[in-house]
Amino acid sequence: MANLDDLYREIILDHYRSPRNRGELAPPAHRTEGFNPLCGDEIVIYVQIEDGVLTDIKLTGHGCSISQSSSSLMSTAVKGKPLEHVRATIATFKDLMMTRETKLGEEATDPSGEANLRRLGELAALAGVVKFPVRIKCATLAWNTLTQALDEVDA
Amino acid sequence: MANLDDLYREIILDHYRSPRNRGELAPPAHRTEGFNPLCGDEIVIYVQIEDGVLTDIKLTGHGCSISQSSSSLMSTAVKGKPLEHVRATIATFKDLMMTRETKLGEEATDPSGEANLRRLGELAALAGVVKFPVRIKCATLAWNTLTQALDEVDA
Amino acid sequence: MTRFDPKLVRGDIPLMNRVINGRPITYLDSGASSLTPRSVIEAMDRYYQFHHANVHRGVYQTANEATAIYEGARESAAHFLNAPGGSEEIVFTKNATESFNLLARSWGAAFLQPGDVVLVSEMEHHANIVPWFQLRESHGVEVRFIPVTDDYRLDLSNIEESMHGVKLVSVTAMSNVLGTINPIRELANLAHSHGALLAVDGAQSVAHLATDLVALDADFMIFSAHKMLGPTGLGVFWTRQEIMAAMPPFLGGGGMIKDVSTDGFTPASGPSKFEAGTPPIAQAAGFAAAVRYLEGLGMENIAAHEKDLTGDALTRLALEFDGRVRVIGPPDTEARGGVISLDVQGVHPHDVAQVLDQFGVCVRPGHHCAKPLMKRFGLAATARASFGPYSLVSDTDALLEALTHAVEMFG
Amino acid sequence: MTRFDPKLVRGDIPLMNRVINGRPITYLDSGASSLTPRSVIEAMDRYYQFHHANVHRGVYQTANEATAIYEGARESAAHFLNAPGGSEEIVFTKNATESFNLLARSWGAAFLQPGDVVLVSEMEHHANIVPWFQLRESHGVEVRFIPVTDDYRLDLSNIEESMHGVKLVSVTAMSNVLGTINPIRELANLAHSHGALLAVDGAQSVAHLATDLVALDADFMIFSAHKMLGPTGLGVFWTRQEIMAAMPPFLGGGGMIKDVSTDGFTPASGPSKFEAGTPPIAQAAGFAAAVRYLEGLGMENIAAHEKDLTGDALTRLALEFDGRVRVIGPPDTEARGGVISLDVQGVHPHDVAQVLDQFGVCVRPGHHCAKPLMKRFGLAATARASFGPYSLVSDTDALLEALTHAVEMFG
Ligand SMILES: Cc1ncc(COP(=O)(O)O)c(C=O)c1O
Ligand SMILES: Cc1ncc(COP(=O)(O)O)c(C=O)c1O
Repeated sequence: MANLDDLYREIILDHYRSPRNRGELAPPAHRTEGFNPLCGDEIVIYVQIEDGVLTDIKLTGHGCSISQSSSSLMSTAVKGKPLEHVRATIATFKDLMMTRETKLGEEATDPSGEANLRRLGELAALAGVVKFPVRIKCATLAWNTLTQALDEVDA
Repeated sequence: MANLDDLYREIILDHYRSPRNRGELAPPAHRTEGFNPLCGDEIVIYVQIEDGVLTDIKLTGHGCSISQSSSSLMSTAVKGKPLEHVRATIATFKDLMMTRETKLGEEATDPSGEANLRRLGELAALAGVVKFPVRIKCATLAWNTLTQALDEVDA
Repeated sequence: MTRFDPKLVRGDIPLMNRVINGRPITYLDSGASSLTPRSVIEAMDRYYQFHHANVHRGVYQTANEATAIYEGARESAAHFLNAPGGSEEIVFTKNATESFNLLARSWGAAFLQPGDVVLVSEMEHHANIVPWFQLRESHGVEVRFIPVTDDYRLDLSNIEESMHGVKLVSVTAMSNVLGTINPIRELANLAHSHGALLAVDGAQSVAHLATDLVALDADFMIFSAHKMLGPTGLGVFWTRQEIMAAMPPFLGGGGMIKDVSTDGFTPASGPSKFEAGTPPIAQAAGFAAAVRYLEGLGMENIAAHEKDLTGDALTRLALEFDGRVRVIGPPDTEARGGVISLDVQGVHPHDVAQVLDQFGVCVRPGHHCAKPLMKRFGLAATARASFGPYSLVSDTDALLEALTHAVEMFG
Repeated sequence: MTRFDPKLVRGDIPLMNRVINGRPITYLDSGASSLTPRSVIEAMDRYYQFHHANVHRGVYQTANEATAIYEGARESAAHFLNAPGGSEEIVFTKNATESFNLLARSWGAAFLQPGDVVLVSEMEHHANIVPWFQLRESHGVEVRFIPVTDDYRLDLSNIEESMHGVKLVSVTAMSNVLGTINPIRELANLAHSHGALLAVDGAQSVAHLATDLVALDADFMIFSAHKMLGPTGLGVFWTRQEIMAAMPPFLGGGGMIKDVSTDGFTPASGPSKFEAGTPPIAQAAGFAAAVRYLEGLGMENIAAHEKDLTGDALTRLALEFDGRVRVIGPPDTEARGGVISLDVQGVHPHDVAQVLDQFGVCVRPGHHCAKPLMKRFGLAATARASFGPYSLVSDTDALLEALTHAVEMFG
């Protein structure tokens, strides 16, 4: 059975209580909004990209502990990183969430998942979310919005 | 339990096979259409009214044995009669049908029903219809259409 | 009528035997959908096992039985609501939402002119907002909102001025977020004195308060079976016979026609006009059983029972959390029902609900399809607990215990 | 796959135990509504007993279970139809009729211009006619009819000329009156070669023939659960993801929005956009069980079984009544299903059905919501017998015996 402690790891509560990289960036930083229509979570991401590097990122919005901590953890993971690296992190994280998004309720046992966990470092704290399928959308909101931001900057 | 013989009395089958007063009347006879949307029964009634008397009536249309025999029986019952008498017959007949239209499936036992039956003569053959609630609409189609015709002429 | 024993009611609800995370379920989400008594389930089973057939056009026995069941449900509805014109005023739809769309697209599209105003309130469910926005787009009507006061009531202070151009007032009898009970009779008088009609969203009220359409003097009443101990898949639309007769058809298809040729069609009359296609027959059987069940308990008794529960819960919520748990809605039982929206300081409603789930406590987090109201109070969501006739004080105990954990966890 | 034993199927259907007028029921009205296997009834009971909750916005366990059941039914539908884009292409409505209205009022109203032609056929059910007449009224489209030949087939001899201006071809896969099976793939090619789309009314086909949307190359597919061993109150609307994405919303309310304010709303994406209000959750559970049941028997097996029954019945009807019983539909099993409409000389269909009822034989008299077809053949009604997977040759025996009585009675 899924346990609350799997979901609300200490690091998640920490990022929820003290979110990192909170705030706005002035233009020419790019601004993108994300939205979870089911629960009303909202996020606004500001990204500053220079020479293929995500030099700065700020976030505002509101949502549950999972969406807030996920966005905070994300910001620390991608800030200052080359865009390829950012995209790779996004892919790895979404992979982690997706693995079981399709198999509601099953336990996480696949080996690629284990490898992903190691690659994700602190972000791995969010792995427990997959045991709570309805909360996956909370965890991925920031990441989908970041993908959209990168795509918009690219376009 | 309702029995088929209650419904298909010999006199009903006779009027179905050899409908009386079949045909049309030329103007100034009044023409009225009736319609049962559920089963597709259709009837056209032509009435000739002179000095408060229904001097002639003709019918066309198509429908099941109940609607056809009911209209044929009706035509013989009202032809040549003063309008009050016609209206009274309509009322008595509809009363017979209505008594149990509201109490689906119950047996006919009320005393006013018995009196009605006597008043109706040959028409009483249709009394068995009330044991087959869905067929009541078939039996009353002609009568409702005649009421409408009289109202139209009146208006 | 003597009060019923809610423990016996609970015994009639199979789902109450569920054990969630090692604890008996504490179901506090009747505002979203009520639990289903055995007799309602059995009524539907009986239909499928003995009487299943399509309705209206059959001659054989089971088809007649199915028709009698379906039309009988219409009579149950009319009786339950004290509909002035009887069962011919009852239309069955798929849910309250379809009923509102029927109201907007049939009556609204036919009788409202560009510039005419539909007056709703800020505390409406989206079902009573979006169809009017759609009608605004297609027909140019204006949608105006009655504001909500800081103490969670309709703000009727300037209502006379707001009535300019209003042809329909459409308001919920009980808010699905605040629990507020609105003064329907007063609104009917107001609407009628301005030549407007009154539509009532009864989705949250019909299972919790007695409904008397004659006394309320409303013109339209809308609700769903699944919030009144009935099945999913059935909604009710009521209006007066003379209004119904004037309304053009909505959905087209079989059953709603008088005639069809390759040239065109003529619609049927009565409720059939609005019931295109095979209707929710089994659901009507279940709905009628739900009505019987509610009438057996007595709506006054249910209201009194839930009022007691609500009063107790409101008092204890106010006492036990040092202000960290705020009730978004009237603080006492004066004109309010058993829908209690909570805002827990520092804990997002999603997290509240998640922690509560761990204790088997079922509450609903979210905007409750009332985003304008959420925006009015600067909230994204609340965690909502709501009672039914099967609720007990022990449910409130479980709620408070679990809430304590939630508050501590995010402390 | 080996053929199933229809006697075992019959054993799964509780209603088959009914005794009507002293005889076991002979149910020959599956074309109107099919009988319900125990497993379908139980799936719905289980939902009400263990998993009942509203879907989509819950966090607690039973709400998640309800959501999984509801979304799982979408997957069942996608699998059953071999939908190219999976479950995201499945919209649940209340019945096939609502699905046609969705097609006409969302896709039709958005993408058809005045003068554009919707090509239906003379053998359509009113559900696939009236919504187009309504769209003609509101949007000025033209409704054109493919004629039906004297031998009960679509008359495609002049079809190329009829395609002028056509933007949508909307045709039934199997006639609910004639039993005729139409060449859907051919019609898809025809439509596509003229830049038009193809909508298929699968109401009569999905429970009797295998459906493969990839092979059929259709663009819309519509049907009802209650004609495929499922419950009343659920319809299916399928279209390709890219078409669905472009369609504007239809009914407005909760669940179909992305955002709502007092100023306006933005719609959700995916099937939710068309599922306003609480959906038919229990019915989805029953529908999924019905799909499982049909897939367990194997659609090819069902088709073969019913073909045998139909061939036998057609032969015996031709032999035993000296021409007094005429079949309104193809006389052999070539491209036709188990829907057999009868015209009994000198006996009105209502009377036929009434006499048959006395023998426990359930057939449907009437126009079967296909009045244009009735008019085409100069009939007011037929008496229709139709088979399901639980039908046996003994049902045909009972039909013929009762028919003999009807013929004699009115002799
Ligand atoms: C061919 C056909 N299309 C559409 C329908 C309409 O189905 P429903 O009444 O379930 O909406 C039916 C059933 O009556 C049918 O036979
Ligand atoms: C006040 C109110 N109105 C309308 C509705 C819509 O009901 P349904 O979803 O059954 O259409 C609801 C339920 O969500 C409600 O609470």
